[in-house]
Amino acid sequence: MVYNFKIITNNELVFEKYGKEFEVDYKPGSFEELLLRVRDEVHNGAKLLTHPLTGSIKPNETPFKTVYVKKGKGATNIDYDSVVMIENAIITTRKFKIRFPVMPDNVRADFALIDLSLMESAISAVTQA
Amino acid sequence: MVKEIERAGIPVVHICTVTPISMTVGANRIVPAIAIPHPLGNPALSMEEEKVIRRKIVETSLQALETEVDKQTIFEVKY
Amino acid sequence: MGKIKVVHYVNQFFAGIGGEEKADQVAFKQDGTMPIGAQLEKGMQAINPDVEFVGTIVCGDSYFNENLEKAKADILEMVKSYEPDLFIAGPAFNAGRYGVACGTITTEVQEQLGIPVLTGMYKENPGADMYKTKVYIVPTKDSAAGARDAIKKMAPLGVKLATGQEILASCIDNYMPNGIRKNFFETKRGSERAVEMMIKKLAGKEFVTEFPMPDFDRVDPNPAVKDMSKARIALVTSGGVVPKGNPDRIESSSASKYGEYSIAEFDDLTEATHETAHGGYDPVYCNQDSDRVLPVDVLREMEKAGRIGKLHEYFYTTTGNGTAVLNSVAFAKEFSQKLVAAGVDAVVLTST
Amino acid sequence: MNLKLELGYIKISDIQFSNESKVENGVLYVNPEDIINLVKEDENIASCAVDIARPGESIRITPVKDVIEPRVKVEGPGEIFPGVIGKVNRVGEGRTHVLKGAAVVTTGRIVGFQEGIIDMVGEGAKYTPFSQTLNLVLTMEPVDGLRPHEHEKALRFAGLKTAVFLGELGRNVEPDEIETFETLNVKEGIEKYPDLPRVAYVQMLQSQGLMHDTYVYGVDAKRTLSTIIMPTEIMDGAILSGNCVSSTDKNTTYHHLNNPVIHDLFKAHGKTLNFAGMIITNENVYLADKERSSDWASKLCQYLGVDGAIVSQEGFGNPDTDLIMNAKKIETVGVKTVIITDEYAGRDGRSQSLADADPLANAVVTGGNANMVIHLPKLDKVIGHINFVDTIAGGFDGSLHEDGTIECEVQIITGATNELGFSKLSAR
Repeated sequence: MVYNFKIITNNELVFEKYGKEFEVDYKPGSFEELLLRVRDEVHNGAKLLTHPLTGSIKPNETPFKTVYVKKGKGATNIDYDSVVMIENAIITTRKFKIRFPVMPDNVRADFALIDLSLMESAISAVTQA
Repeated sequence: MVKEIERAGIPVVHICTVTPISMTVGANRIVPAIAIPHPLGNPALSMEEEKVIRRKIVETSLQALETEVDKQTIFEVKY
Repeated sequence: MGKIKVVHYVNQFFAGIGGEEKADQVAFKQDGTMPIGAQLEKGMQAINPDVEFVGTIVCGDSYFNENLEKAKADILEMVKSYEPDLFIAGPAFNAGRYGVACGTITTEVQEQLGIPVLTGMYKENPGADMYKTKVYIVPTKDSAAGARDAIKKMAPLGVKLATGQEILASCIDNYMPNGIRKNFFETKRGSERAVEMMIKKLAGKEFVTEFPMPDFDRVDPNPAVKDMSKARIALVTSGGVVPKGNPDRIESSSASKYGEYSIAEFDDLTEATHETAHGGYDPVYCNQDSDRVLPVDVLREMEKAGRIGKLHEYFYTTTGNGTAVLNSVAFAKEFSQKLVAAGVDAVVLTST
Repeated sequence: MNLKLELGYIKISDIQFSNESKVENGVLYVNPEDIINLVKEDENIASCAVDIARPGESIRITPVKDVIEPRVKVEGPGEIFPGVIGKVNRVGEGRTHVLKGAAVVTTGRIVGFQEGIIDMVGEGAKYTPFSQTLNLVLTMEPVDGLRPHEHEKALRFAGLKTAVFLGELGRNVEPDEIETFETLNVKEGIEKYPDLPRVAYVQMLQSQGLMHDTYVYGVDAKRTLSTIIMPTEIMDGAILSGNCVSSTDKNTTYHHLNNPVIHDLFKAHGKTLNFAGMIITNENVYLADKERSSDWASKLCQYLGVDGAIVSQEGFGNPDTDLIMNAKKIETVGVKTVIITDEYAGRDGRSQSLADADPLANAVVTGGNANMVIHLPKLDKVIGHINFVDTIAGGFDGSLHEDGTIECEVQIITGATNELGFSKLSAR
């Protein structure tokens, strides 16, 4: 089935789980780099489907973030709320000092799992839209 | 930013893609742009055609600066 | 602990020289205090007897605003001569030019001499919005009738500043909220305060929100440009156009700084000369031709054709698009002064 | 229908280990074996240690998963924590006994990183309500191979079962004090207080997924539409926490049971306002859910015809959007709002506090800046997970100095900037 949304993530678990079924734009990188990728999509007309700051774990704590966006129809029609939301999310992310520059693998794995589970809770809603 | 320039006593026209943002940040003279990555141009067109559009947007912006306004006003560009 | 030396700045009116007709009074210094200064001194001595107002600087409001650089330099010297522990200006109540002078000179003394400073004025005074995020400003009533109230609030904060004590939240140490959030313990828990605030709001009574939303207030539009063919037009952008290589490393979103670059010798921005600080594939269009964000090519042609008087030599650039973009407010305040000083008549602001 | 609930407070002055679990003359005696056997009925839990932490003792508890207050229903239908521990049944009427001053604290390091510190003494004690309670602390280790979901569930149930067990000890004890709460139906309310302003409480429940969930009568809040609930049902545990992150502004089950907005609205009820009712709404990940839930909450405010609504949120970042949506939409239907939040204004207090804003949200109560830096003293005893203590010890961002003191942000203290307005910390 072809869906009208795509998943932007820096979380390999999300790519492994959803990569075959949905369009997953996966690239490793920091939390903020991921938000900047989402911003570029929004500037090109994409509409946010999930909030860029999901989860109460802070942007400087978890290295992983996944965002669902509805594919855009080009840069000439922009979704206002998405532009404001992603820019505010970047501002908010910038407030925090990166807390765990060195992170043991087991901690990284747990963060990846939490990010995946946050997104699982939205997958049924997104596929119905 | 636009409010601070206005507050300093300098009339300012805000060429902005997402006009609701412009309204929220308090611009008084607003000219809609084409798109966020290229507000005053359209790469799909030739250089010359782009310049024609850009000149129209800038001309509308100058007219906005030459027009008295008492509240937030959007100056549509006639392409 | 030796004497705590304070220097006090007042305008011609509070020096008893005269009103508007004496507003051109040149700045001078004089040992001892003026009447308002004596009251302030007494108020501070009640808290710390070592306080002594060693000198007063008097300057007319017109002289100050019309000879800004000279007045600032002269007054700095006068302040330095006393080597004070604290510099107080005002209170200015609702006198606009006096308030702006108080804000300007206290900021100057704080930044140039590193001496703690304090002033006071009515919240609607133009000087308040301009300087409340730079120096401590005690909110006063709108006229000199509120002198006692002003002194009651300025004295304790003055002593704290002069003796280097920690300054607490704005509602405890009585200064205008300056955007720096400070924690403290209330006497009542949050839910109780919420119920009290709700009852006041429902009864239409005045209440004080504990967190003011970023200001969404309006600013009145300036009058239109009369003669565009003689006007100096400046370009400003939040689209992040920068010289090739982004020399000042302006960040790709909600930048923490702004750039000031010359376009004097440019008739057209090209792939070789300019780019955008924005990251991602987003910049492809602007990197190819930055005129798509900053219309230098068209405005230069209009300058040559006489449609506009002059395209200002410098443009100002940063990145960011959120509604509550704090940094860019500070940038704009700063570079707007430069635009005013350069005689710019209007600004074209492009944003992505 | 008359929803009257009496809370019988049994004042607990001390907790002591003994060979018989009972409540006598204000002392809660606990036989640790009772607790360990109860907890280990769940085979997923490999080991359980029981400790006591009293206010003023040089003890640090970390990482804190949840805090629960022991309660028991002695009159009226249903049991505490309906749909989870108790059977599904309507609660909120009759009488409930509370072991006031006692709390069950569960520690559990479900994921590699987890905050949540309770210091019983020193600088940290100022920032958590649980430095003032007599805490029975459970330190549990799961069996190997348990996935985080299962580990979180095991710890949640262990804490709730222990609190119910202790509550049971107070069933036949005469309370020291009784407080009565009555929720009138809409018609009775208007008739009884015709000229008092009618105020509703809109509570937003954290509901985003693993480690972020809240349960209403056992139902995961993210699968619900905004709805009406009786304030007295909350006092019997209708809402409980599965939320283990963002310790500073998450609501523990203790916070839910003692929801301060409900208590302070009841205190003003019949005097300065008519506490007309309570609405619960969620904070989901999916943006369309946010629009739907805030539309629904504002529609209920409009339908109840209330004059004002106090809105509280839970968590960081994402919920700011829901909070502003709720405030904006409720104000737009003509109902005046006061919102309760906390702030992340950076260590220097200069950053933008919330991730969203709207001019209509002009009445805000704040629980303070969660980024503020504080210094925790070295304490004699640490109850919790050694490997987690190492991470703190090892200077994960909570940088540990040689003298054993810790420099950290107040956000790692349980309940520091709680967004129900439970504490007195604020900011300006």
